[in-house]
Amino acid sequence: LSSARHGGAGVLQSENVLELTSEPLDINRYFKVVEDKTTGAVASFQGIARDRFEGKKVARLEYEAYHAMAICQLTEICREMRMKWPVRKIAIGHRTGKVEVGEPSVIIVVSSVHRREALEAVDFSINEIKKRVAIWKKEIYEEGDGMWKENEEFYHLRDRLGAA
Amino acid sequence: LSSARHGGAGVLQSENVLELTSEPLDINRYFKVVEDKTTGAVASFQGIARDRFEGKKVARLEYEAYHAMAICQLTEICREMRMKWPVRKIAIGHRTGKVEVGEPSVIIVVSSVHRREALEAVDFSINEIKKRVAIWKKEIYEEGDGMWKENEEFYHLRDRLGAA
Amino acid sequence: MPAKIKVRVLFFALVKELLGKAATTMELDEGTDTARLLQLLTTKFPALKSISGSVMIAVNREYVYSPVRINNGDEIAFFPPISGG
Amino acid sequence: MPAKIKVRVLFFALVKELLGKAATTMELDEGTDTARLLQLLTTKFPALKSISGSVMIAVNREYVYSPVRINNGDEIAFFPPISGG
Repeated sequence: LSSARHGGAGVLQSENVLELTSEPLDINRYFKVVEDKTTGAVASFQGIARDRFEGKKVARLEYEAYHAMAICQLTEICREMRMKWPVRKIAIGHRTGKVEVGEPSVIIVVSSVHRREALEAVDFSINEIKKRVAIWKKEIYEEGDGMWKENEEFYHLRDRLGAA
Repeated sequence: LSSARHGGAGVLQSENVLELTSEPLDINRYFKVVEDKTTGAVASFQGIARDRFEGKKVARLEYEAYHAMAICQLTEICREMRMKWPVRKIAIGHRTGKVEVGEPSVIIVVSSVHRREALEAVDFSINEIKKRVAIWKKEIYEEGDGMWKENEEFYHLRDRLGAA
Repeated sequence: MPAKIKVRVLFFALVKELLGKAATTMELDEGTDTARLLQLLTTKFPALKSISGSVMIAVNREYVYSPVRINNGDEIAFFPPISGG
Repeated sequence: MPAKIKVRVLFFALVKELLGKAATTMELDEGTDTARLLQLLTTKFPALKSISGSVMIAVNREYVYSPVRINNGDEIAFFPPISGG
Protein backbone atom coordinates (compact mmCIF):
# COMPACT_ATOMS: atom_id res chain seq x y z
CA LEU A 1 0.00 0.00 0.00
CA SER A 2 1.62 3.20 -1.14
CA SER A 3 0.38 6.22 0.76
CA ALA A 4 1.38 9.86 0.67
CA ARG A 5 0.53 12.75 2.96
CA HIS A 6 1.61 16.10 1.63
CA GLY A 7 2.45 19.23 3.57
CA GLY A 8 2.09 22.55 1.81
CA ALA A 9 2.31 26.24 2.63
CA GLY A 10 -0.81 28.33 3.11
CA VAL A 11 -3.37 25.61 2.67
CA LEU A 12 -4.04 22.69 4.97
CA GLN A 13 -2.35 20.16 2.69
CA SER A 14 -1.67 18.09 5.81
CA GLU A 15 -5.39 17.36 5.83
CA ASN A 16 -5.24 15.54 2.50
CA VAL A 17 -4.80 11.80 2.26
CA LEU A 18 -3.77 10.72 -1.23
CA GLU A 19 -3.21 7.11 -2.18
CA LEU A 20 -2.25 5.14 -5.24
CA THR A 21 -2.51 1.52 -4.29
CA SER A 22 -2.76 -1.94 -5.80
CA GLU A 23 -4.89 -3.02 -2.79
CA PRO A 24 -8.72 -2.81 -2.81
CA LEU A 25 -9.88 0.66 -1.73
CA ASP A 26 -11.79 0.91 1.55
CA ILE A 27 -14.17 3.86 1.64
CA ASN A 28 -14.74 3.41 5.38
CA ARG A 29 -11.12 4.19 6.05
CA TYR A 30 -11.56 7.43 4.12
CA PHE A 31 -14.75 8.27 6.00
CA LYS A 32 -12.71 7.87 9.22
CA VAL A 33 -9.97 10.10 7.82
CA VAL A 34 -12.35 12.99 7.08
CA GLU A 35 -14.12 12.82 10.46
CA ASP A 36 -13.91 16.08 12.30
CA LYS A 37 -16.00 17.69 15.08
CA THR A 38 -16.78 20.70 12.90
CA THR A 39 -17.92 18.60 9.94
CA GLY A 40 -21.52 19.00 8.90
CA ALA A 41 -21.23 17.33 5.51
CA VAL A 42 -19.39 14.42 3.92
CA ALA A 43 -19.69 13.86 0.17
CA SER A 44 -18.17 10.96 -1.72
CA PHE A 45 -17.71 9.63 -5.21
CA GLN A 46 -16.72 6.12 -6.27
CA GLY A 47 -15.89 5.17 -9.83
CA ILE A 48 -16.75 1.49 -10.24
CA ALA A 49 -15.34 -0.98 -12.81
CA ARG A 50 -18.24 -1.76 -15.14
CA ASP A 51 -18.92 -5.13 -16.71
CA ARG A 52 -19.26 -4.03 -20.33
CA PHE A 53 -18.15 -1.51 -22.90
CA GLU A 54 -20.12 -1.04 -26.12
CA GLY A 55 -21.52 -4.55 -25.89
CA LYS A 56 -18.16 -6.22 -25.11
CA LYS A 57 -17.99 -8.07 -21.81
CA VAL A 58 -15.24 -6.66 -19.62
CA ALA A 59 -13.34 -9.29 -17.61
CA ARG A 60 -11.35 -6.76 -15.56
CA LEU A 61 -9.48 -3.48 -15.72
CA GLU A 62 -5.77 -2.84 -15.44
CA TYR A 63 -4.57 0.53 -14.23
CA GLU A 64 -1.09 1.94 -14.57
CA ALA A 65 0.13 5.16 -12.95
CA TYR A 66 3.09 7.47 -13.27
CA HIS A 67 3.18 7.53 -9.48
CA ALA A 68 5.34 10.57 -8.81
CA MET A 69 3.54 12.71 -11.37
CA ALA A 70 0.08 11.51 -10.33
CA ILE A 71 0.67 12.28 -6.65
CA CYS A 72 1.94 15.78 -7.56
CA GLN A 73 -1.17 16.31 -9.67
CA LEU A 74 -3.53 15.07 -6.96
CA THR A 75 -1.82 17.37 -4.49
CA GLU A 76 -2.30 20.27 -6.89
CA ILE A 77 -5.99 19.35 -7.32
CA CYS A 78 -6.42 19.41 -3.52
CA ARG A 79 -4.73 22.81 -3.40
CA GLU A 80 -7.14 24.12 -6.03
CA MET A 81 -10.13 22.63 -4.16
CA ARG A 82 -9.05 24.46 -1.02
CA MET A 83 -8.65 27.71 -2.94
CA LYS A 84 -12.20 27.37 -4.26
CA TRP A 85 -14.03 26.00 -1.22
CA PRO A 86 -13.44 25.95 2.55
CA VAL A 87 -13.42 22.17 2.74
CA ARG A 88 -12.15 20.42 5.85
CA LYS A 89 -10.52 17.15 4.82
CA ILE A 90 -9.94 15.39 1.53
CA ALA A 91 -9.20 11.72 0.90
CA ILE A 92 -8.52 10.45 -2.62
CA GLY A 93 -7.56 6.91 -3.50
CA HIS A 94 -6.92 5.41 -6.92
CA ARG A 95 -6.20 1.80 -7.73
CA THR A 96 -3.28 0.57 -9.79
CA GLY A 97 -2.93 -2.90 -11.28
CA LYS A 98 -5.85 -5.30 -11.69
CA VAL A 99 -9.32 -4.12 -10.72
CA GLU A 100 -12.20 -6.58 -10.86
CA VAL A 101 -15.66 -5.69 -12.17
CA GLY A 102 -17.73 -4.13 -9.36
CA GLU A 103 -14.70 -2.82 -7.47
CA PRO A 104 -14.07 0.91 -7.09
CA SER A 105 -11.12 2.18 -9.12
CA VAL A 106 -11.24 5.64 -7.58
CA ILE A 107 -12.72 7.02 -4.35
CA ILE A 108 -13.00 10.66 -3.32
CA VAL A 109 -14.29 11.71 0.11
CA VAL A 110 -14.52 15.35 1.20
CA SER A 111 -15.78 16.83 4.46
CA SER A 112 -16.84 20.41 5.10
CA VAL A 113 -18.85 22.51 7.53
CA HIS A 114 -21.70 23.12 5.08
CA ARG A 115 -22.87 20.84 2.32
CA ARG A 116 -22.31 22.95 -0.80
CA GLU A 117 -18.50 22.90 -0.50
CA ALA A 118 -18.18 19.14 -0.09
CA LEU A 119 -20.57 18.40 -2.97
CA GLU A 120 -18.93 20.85 -5.36
CA ALA A 121 -15.40 19.85 -4.38
CA VAL A 122 -16.08 16.16 -5.04
CA ASP A 123 -17.58 16.97 -8.44
CA PHE A 124 -14.62 19.21 -9.30
CA SER A 125 -12.00 16.69 -8.24
CA ILE A 126 -13.30 13.70 -10.21
CA ASN A 127 -13.46 15.90 -13.31
CA GLU A 128 -9.91 17.15 -12.76
CA ILE A 129 -8.63 13.61 -12.19
CA LYS A 130 -10.17 12.51 -15.50
CA LYS A 131 -8.68 15.54 -17.23
CA ARG A 132 -5.12 15.42 -16.15
CA VAL A 133 -3.83 12.85 -13.66
CA ALA A 134 -1.21 10.52 -15.14
CA ILE A 135 -3.12 7.25 -14.83
CA TRP A 136 -4.06 4.85 -17.63
CA LYS A 137 -6.78 2.24 -17.83
CA LYS A 138 -6.80 -0.85 -19.99
CA GLU A 139 -10.02 -2.79 -20.42
CA ILE A 140 -9.44 -6.53 -20.65
CA TYR A 141 -12.33 -8.23 -22.45
CA GLU A 142 -13.67 -11.71 -21.88
CA GLU A 143 -12.55 -12.66 -25.40
CA GLY A 144 -9.00 -12.05 -24.17
CA ASP A 145 -8.15 -8.86 -26.03
CA GLY A 146 -7.68 -5.51 -24.34
CA MET A 147 -7.83 -1.81 -25.08
CA TRP A 148 -6.15 1.22 -23.58
CA LYS A 149 -8.81 3.82 -22.93
CA GLU A 150 -8.59 7.60 -23.37
CA ASN A 151 -10.56 10.13 -21.32
CA GLU A 152 -12.63 12.59 -23.29
CA GLU A 153 -12.00 15.12 -20.53
CA PHE A 154 -8.29 14.92 -21.27
CA TYR A 155 -8.84 15.86 -24.90
CA HIS A 156 -10.89 18.88 -23.90
CA LEU A 157 -7.99 20.07 -21.79
CA ARG A 158 -5.38 19.27 -24.43
CA ASP A 159 -7.32 21.00 -27.19
CA ARG A 160 -7.35 24.12 -25.04
CA LEU A 161 -3.63 24.00 -24.28
CA GLY A 162 -2.32 22.78 -27.62
CA ALA A 163 -0.73 19.43 -28.45
CA ALA A 164 2.92 18.59 -27.69
CA LEU B 1 -36.37 0.33 11.82
CA SER B 2 -39.09 1.61 9.54
CA SER B 3 -38.42 0.90 5.90
CA ALA B 4 -40.43 1.55 2.77
CA ARG B 5 -40.04 0.34 -0.77
CA HIS B 6 -42.32 2.07 -3.21
CA GLY B 7 -43.64 0.75 -6.48
CA GLY B 8 -44.65 3.25 -9.13
CA ALA B 9 -45.64 3.30 -12.75
CA GLY B 10 -43.17 4.20 -15.48
CA VAL B 11 -40.12 4.78 -13.32
CA LEU B 12 -38.16 2.17 -11.43
CA GLN B 13 -39.52 3.19 -8.03
CA SER B 14 -38.86 -0.36 -6.87
CA GLU B 15 -35.18 0.55 -7.01
CA ASN B 16 -35.53 3.17 -4.28
CA VAL B 17 -34.89 2.38 -0.63
CA LEU B 18 -36.30 5.06 1.65
CA GLU B 19 -35.96 4.93 5.41
CA LEU B 20 -36.95 7.04 8.39
CA THR B 21 -35.42 5.39 11.38
CA SER B 22 -34.50 6.05 14.99
CA GLU B 23 -31.54 3.66 14.60
CA PRO B 24 -28.05 4.85 13.55
CA LEU B 25 -27.76 5.01 9.76
CA ASP B 26 -25.33 2.61 8.12
CA ILE B 27 -23.98 3.91 4.82
CA ASN B 28 -22.48 0.51 3.98
CA ARG B 29 -25.92 -1.01 3.87
CA TYR B 30 -26.92 1.66 1.35
CA PHE B 31 -23.78 1.05 -0.70
CA LYS B 32 -24.84 -2.62 -0.85
CA VAL B 33 -28.34 -1.63 -1.88
CA VAL B 34 -27.16 0.43 -4.87
CA GLU B 35 -24.70 -2.21 -6.12
CA ASP B 36 -25.44 -3.24 -9.67
CA LYS B 37 -23.36 -4.81 -12.45
CA THR B 38 -24.02 -1.86 -14.76
CA THR B 39 -23.01 0.73 -12.16
CA GLY B 40 -20.01 2.87 -13.03
CA ALA B 41 -20.55 5.53 -10.40
CA VAL B 42 -21.75 5.78 -6.82
CA ALA B 43 -22.16 9.21 -5.22
CA SER B 44 -23.12 9.83 -1.62
CA PHE B 45 -23.93 12.63 0.77
CA GLN B 46 -24.05 12.50 4.56
CA GLY B 47 -25.34 15.34 6.70
CA ILE B 48 -23.54 15.12 10.04
CA ALA B 49 -24.67 16.50 13.42
CA ARG B 50 -22.26 19.35 14.20
CA ASP B 51 -20.97 20.23 17.63
CA ARG B 52 -21.78 23.91 17.63
CA PHE B 53 -24.14 26.57 16.34
CA GLU B 54 -23.17 30.25 16.43
CA GLY B 55 -20.78 29.63 19.28
CA LYS B 56 -23.21 27.53 21.34
CA LYS B 57 -22.10 23.99 22.10
CA VAL B 58 -24.58 21.47 20.75
CA ALA B 59 -25.12 18.44 23.01
CA ARG B 60 -27.26 16.55 20.48
CA LEU B 61 -30.02 16.90 17.92
CA GLU B 62 -33.59 15.68 18.08
CA TYR B 63 -35.43 15.00 14.84
CA GLU B 64 -39.16 14.60 14.43
CA ALA B 65 -40.87 13.50 11.22
CA TYR B 66 -44.39 13.44 9.85
CA HIS B 67 -43.63 9.91 8.65
CA ALA B 68 -46.41 9.35 6.13
CA MET B 69 -45.94 12.75 4.52
CA ALA B 70 -42.13 12.53 4.54
CA ILE B 71 -42.11 9.12 2.84
CA CYS B 72 -44.53 10.41 0.16
CA GLN B 73 -42.27 13.41 -0.40
CA LEU B 74 -39.10 11.31 -0.59
CA THR B 75 -40.84 9.04 -3.09
CA GLU B 76 -41.76 12.08 -5.15
CA ILE B 77 -38.16 13.37 -4.98
CA CYS B 78 -36.93 9.98 -6.27
CA ARG B 79 -39.49 10.15 -9.09
CA GLU B 80 -38.21 13.62 -10.05
CA MET B 81 -34.59 12.42 -9.90
CA ARG B 82 -35.43 9.62 -12.31
CA MET B 83 -37.20 12.03 -14.66
CA LYS B 84 -34.10 14.24 -14.72
CA TRP B 85 -31.31 11.64 -14.79
CA PRO B 86 -31.00 7.96 -15.77
CA VAL B 87 -29.85 6.91 -12.32
CA ARG B 88 -29.81 3.24 -11.35
CA LYS B 89 -30.60 2.94 -7.64
CA ILE B 90 -31.35 5.41 -4.88
CA ALA B 91 -31.09 4.93 -1.12
CA ILE B 92 -32.13 7.69 1.26
CA GLY B 93 -32.17 7.41 5.03
CA HIS B 94 -33.07 10.05 7.60
CA ARG B 95 -32.85 9.75 11.36
CA THR B 96 -35.65 10.51 13.77
CA GLY B 97 -35.28 10.98 17.51
CA LYS B 98 -31.95 11.66 19.21
CA VAL B 99 -28.85 12.07 17.03
CA GLU B 100 -25.49 12.48 18.71
CA VAL B 101 -22.83 14.92 17.51
CA GLY B 102 -20.75 13.30 14.76
CA GLU B 103 -23.53 10.95 13.65
CA PRO B 104 -25.14 11.27 10.22
CA SER B 105 -28.70 12.58 10.32
CA VAL B 106 -29.28 11.99 6.62
CA ILE B 107 -27.61 9.76 4.03
CA ILE B 108 -28.19 9.72 0.29
CA VAL B 109 -26.54 7.17 -2.00
CA VAL B 110 -27.16 7.07 -5.76
CA SER B 111 -25.70 4.77 -8.40
CA SER B 112 -25.63 5.32 -12.16
CA VAL B 113 -23.84 4.15 -15.28
CA HIS B 114 -21.90 7.40 -15.73
CA ARG B 115 -20.77 9.80 -13.06
CA ARG B 116 -22.62 12.99 -13.94
CA GLU B 117 -26.07 11.58 -13.15
CA ALA B 118 -25.17 10.23 -9.71
CA LEU B 119 -23.37 13.43 -8.68
CA GLU B 120 -26.15 15.74 -9.85
CA ALA B 121 -28.92 13.55 -8.44
CA VAL B 122 -27.33 13.51 -4.97
CA ASP B 123 -26.94 17.28 -5.04
CA PHE B 124 -30.54 17.73 -6.19
CA SER B 125 -31.99 15.38 -3.59
CA ILE B 126 -30.34 16.89 -0.52
CA ASN B 127 -31.54 20.33 -1.65
CA GLU B 128 -35.07 19.05 -2.17
CA ILE B 129 -35.09 17.33 1.21
CA LYS B 130 -34.07 20.59 2.90
CA LYS B 131 -36.72 22.47 0.94
CA ARG B 132 -39.77 20.39 1.53
CA VAL B 133 -39.64 17.10 3.42
CA ALA B 134 -41.72 17.15 6.62
CA ILE B 135 -38.92 16.67 9.13
CA TRP B 136 -37.94 18.99 11.98
CA LYS B 137 -34.69 19.38 13.88
CA LYS B 138 -34.24 20.67 17.39
CA GLU B 139 -30.75 21.57 18.58
CA ILE B 140 -30.23 20.74 22.25
CA TYR B 141 -27.44 22.87 23.71
CA GLU B 142 -25.03 21.93 26.45
CA GLU B 143 -26.57 24.65 28.66
CA GLY B 144 -29.77 22.60 28.54
CA ASP B 145 -31.94 24.81 26.33
CA GLY B 146 -32.98 23.87 22.81
CA MET B 147 -34.12 25.48 19.60
CA TRP B 148 -36.24 24.27 16.69
CA LYS B 149 -34.40 25.08 13.48
CA GLU B 150 -35.83 26.28 10.16
CA ASN B 151 -34.28 25.56 6.77
CA GLU B 152 -33.53 28.57 4.61
CA GLU B 153 -34.24 26.40 1.57
CA PHE B 154 -37.79 25.94 2.81
CA TYR B 155 -38.36 29.68 2.91
CA HIS B 156 -37.12 30.06 -0.65
CA LEU B 157 -39.71 27.52 -1.76
CA ARG B 158 -42.48 29.01 0.37
CA ASP B 159 -41.79 32.54 -0.86
CA ARG B 160 -42.21 31.28 -4.40
CA LEU B 161 -45.45 29.43 -3.72
CA GLY B 162 -47.06 31.88 -1.26
CA ALA B 163 -47.74 31.42 2.45
CA ALA B 164 -50.69 29.46 3.82
CA MET C 1 -77.47 24.06 11.41
CA PRO C 2 -74.72 22.98 8.97
CA ALA C 3 -73.80 19.31 8.75
CA LYS C 4 -70.74 18.19 10.68
CA ILE C 5 -67.54 16.64 9.40
CA LYS C 6 -64.87 14.86 11.40
CA VAL C 7 -61.14 15.33 10.79
CA ARG C 8 -57.91 14.11 12.26
CA VAL C 9 -55.61 16.99 13.22
CA LEU C 10 -51.86 16.46 13.71
CA PHE C 11 -49.27 18.76 15.29
CA PHE C 12 -45.51 18.58 14.87
CA ALA C 13 -42.36 20.07 16.37
CA LEU C 14 -42.81 23.51 17.94
CA VAL C 15 -46.56 23.44 17.26
CA LYS C 16 -46.83 20.15 19.10
CA GLU C 17 -44.78 21.55 21.98
CA LEU C 18 -46.87 24.71 22.27
CA LEU C 19 -50.13 22.76 22.18
CA GLY C 20 -48.91 20.00 24.44
CA LYS C 21 -50.35 17.35 22.16
CA ALA C 22 -49.47 15.49 18.97
CA ALA C 23 -52.95 14.87 17.56
CA THR C 24 -56.63 15.40 18.11
CA THR C 25 -59.89 14.58 16.39
CA MET C 26 -62.21 17.51 15.67
CA GLU C 27 -65.78 17.95 14.56
CA LEU C 28 -66.17 20.90 12.18
CA ASP C 29 -69.03 22.55 10.35
CA GLU C 30 -69.21 21.39 6.76
CA GLY C 31 -67.57 24.03 4.57
CA THR C 32 -64.88 24.93 7.09
CA ASP C 33 -61.60 25.78 5.40
CA THR C 34 -58.01 25.47 6.64
CA ALA C 35 -57.76 29.18 7.56
CA ARG C 36 -60.86 28.92 9.73
CA LEU C 37 -59.53 25.75 11.37
CA LEU C 38 -56.31 27.56 12.27
CA GLN C 39 -58.45 30.34 13.84
CA LEU C 40 -60.42 27.80 15.85
CA LEU C 41 -57.22 26.15 17.06
CA THR C 42 -55.67 29.50 17.98
CA THR C 43 -58.75 30.32 20.08
CA LYS C 44 -58.57 26.94 21.79
CA PHE C 45 -54.76 27.07 22.20
CA PRO C 46 -53.72 30.73 22.65
CA ALA C 47 -50.05 29.67 22.73
CA LEU C 48 -50.36 29.13 18.99
CA LYS C 49 -50.74 32.88 18.47
CA SER C 50 -47.01 33.46 18.96
CA ILE C 51 -46.16 31.56 15.76
CA SER C 52 -49.39 31.64 13.78
CA GLY C 53 -47.74 33.73 11.06
CA SER C 54 -45.33 30.95 10.20
CA VAL C 55 -47.50 27.87 10.74
CA MET C 56 -47.63 25.57 7.73
CA ILE C 57 -50.63 23.46 6.88
CA ALA C 58 -50.82 20.12 5.06
CA VAL C 59 -54.05 18.47 4.00
CA ASN C 60 -53.80 14.74 3.43
CA ARG C 61 -49.98 15.00 3.39
CA GLU C 62 -49.82 17.80 0.82
CA TYR C 63 -48.85 21.39 1.64
CA VAL C 64 -51.61 23.93 1.13
CA TYR C 65 -50.47 27.49 0.53
CA SER C 66 -53.88 29.13 0.53
CA PRO C 67 -57.12 28.22 2.35
CA VAL C 68 -58.79 25.05 1.08
CA ARG C 69 -62.12 23.54 2.02
CA ILE C 70 -61.84 20.63 4.42
CA ASN C 71 -63.66 17.36 3.74
CA ASN C 72 -64.88 14.68 6.10
CA GLY C 73 -62.09 12.29 7.01
CA ASP C 74 -59.25 14.61 6.00
CA GLU C 75 -55.94 14.52 7.83
CA ILE C 76 -54.90 18.10 8.58
CA ALA C 77 -51.40 18.80 9.91
CA PHE C 78 -50.05 22.01 11.45
CA PHE C 79 -46.34 22.52 11.82
CA PRO C 80 -43.55 25.10 11.74
CA PRO C 81 -41.10 25.59 8.85
CA ILE C 82 -39.25 22.36 8.22
CA SER C 83 -35.64 21.68 9.13
CA GLY C 84 -34.74 18.21 7.93
CA GLY C 85 -31.45 17.17 6.41
CA MET D 1 31.17 18.25 -30.95
CA PRO D 2 28.37 19.46 -28.61
CA ALA D 3 28.52 18.58 -24.94
CA LYS D 4 26.41 15.61 -23.81
CA ILE D 5 23.58 15.49 -21.28
CA LYS D 6 22.09 12.46 -19.64
CA VAL D 7 18.36 12.02 -19.09
CA ARG D 8 16.02 9.43 -17.65
CA VAL D 9 13.25 8.51 -20.10
CA LEU D 10 10.03 6.83 -18.92
CA PHE D 11 7.28 5.13 -20.96
CA PHE D 12 3.76 4.36 -19.83
CA ALA D 13 0.73 2.36 -20.95
CA LEU D 14 0.48 1.83 -24.74
CA VAL D 15 3.83 3.56 -25.29
CA LYS D 16 5.47 1.18 -22.86
CA GLU D 17 3.79 -1.78 -24.57
CA LEU D 18 4.86 -0.68 -28.06
CA LEU D 19 8.45 -0.07 -26.96
CA GLY D 20 8.62 -3.17 -24.79
CA LYS D 21 10.24 -1.27 -21.96
CA ALA D 22 9.27 1.01 -19.09
CA ALA D 23 12.36 3.18 -18.86
CA THR D 24 15.75 3.91 -20.34
CA THR D 25 18.65 6.28 -19.79
CA MET D 26 19.78 8.32 -22.80
CA GLU D 27 22.72 10.50 -23.67
CA LEU D 28 21.69 13.51 -25.75
CA ASP D 29 23.44 16.44 -27.38
CA GLU D 30 23.15 19.54 -25.25
CA GLY D 31 20.35 21.72 -26.68
CA THR D 32 18.12 18.78 -27.67
CA ASP D 33 14.43 19.58 -27.22
CA THR D 34 11.50 17.29 -26.53
CA ALA D 35 10.36 17.22 -30.17
CA ARG D 36 13.83 16.07 -31.28
CA LEU D 37 13.89 13.43 -28.55
CA LEU D 38 10.56 12.05 -29.79
CA GLN D 39 12.07 11.87 -33.32
CA LEU D 40 15.11 10.01 -31.99
CA LEU D 41 12.90 7.56 -30.12
CA THR D 42 10.69 6.99 -33.17
CA THR D 43 13.79 6.15 -35.24
CA LYS D 44 14.99 3.76 -32.56
CA PHE D 45 11.51 2.27 -31.96
CA PRO D 46 9.56 2.40 -35.26
CA ALA D 47 6.48 0.99 -33.51
CA LEU D 48 6.08 4.42 -31.94
CA LYS D 49 5.20 5.88 -35.35
CA SER D 50 1.68 4.45 -35.20
CA ILE D 51 0.74 6.71 -32.28
CA SER D 52 3.28 9.53 -32.47
CA GLY D 53 0.50 12.04 -33.21
CA SER D 54 -1.11 11.48 -29.84
CA VAL D 55 1.93 10.91 -27.63
CA MET D 56 2.04 13.19 -24.60
CA ILE D 57 5.28 14.40 -23.06
CA ALA D 58 6.03 15.38 -19.47
CA VAL D 59 9.29 16.93 -18.32
CA ASN D 60 10.02 16.52 -14.64
CA ARG D 61 6.39 15.49 -14.02
CA GLU D 62 4.81 18.45 -15.80
CA TYR D 63 3.06 18.25 -19.15
CA VAL D 64 4.75 20.12 -21.97
CA TYR D 65 2.52 21.17 -24.84
CA SER D 66 5.19 22.56 -27.15
CA PRO D 67 8.87 21.64 -27.55
CA VAL D 68 11.09 22.58 -24.59
CA ARG D 69 14.86 22.33 -24.23
CA ILE D 70 15.98 19.36 -22.19
CA ASN D 71 18.48 19.75 -19.35
CA ASN D 72 20.95 17.33 -17.86
CA GLY D 73 19.25 15.08 -15.30
CA ASP D 74 15.71 15.75 -16.50
CA GLU D 75 13.08 13.03 -16.24
CA ILE D 76 11.20 12.86 -19.56
CA ALA D 77 8.06 10.76 -19.84
CA PHE D 78 6.19 9.67 -22.99
CA PHE D 79 2.67 8.34 -22.74
CA PRO D 80 -0.70 8.17 -24.49
CA PRO D 81 -3.77 10.21 -23.53
CA ILE D 82 -4.68 9.51 -19.92
CA SER D 83 -7.63 7.43 -18.76
CA GLY D 84 -7.71 7.50 -14.98
CA GLY D 85 -10.80 7.69 -12.78
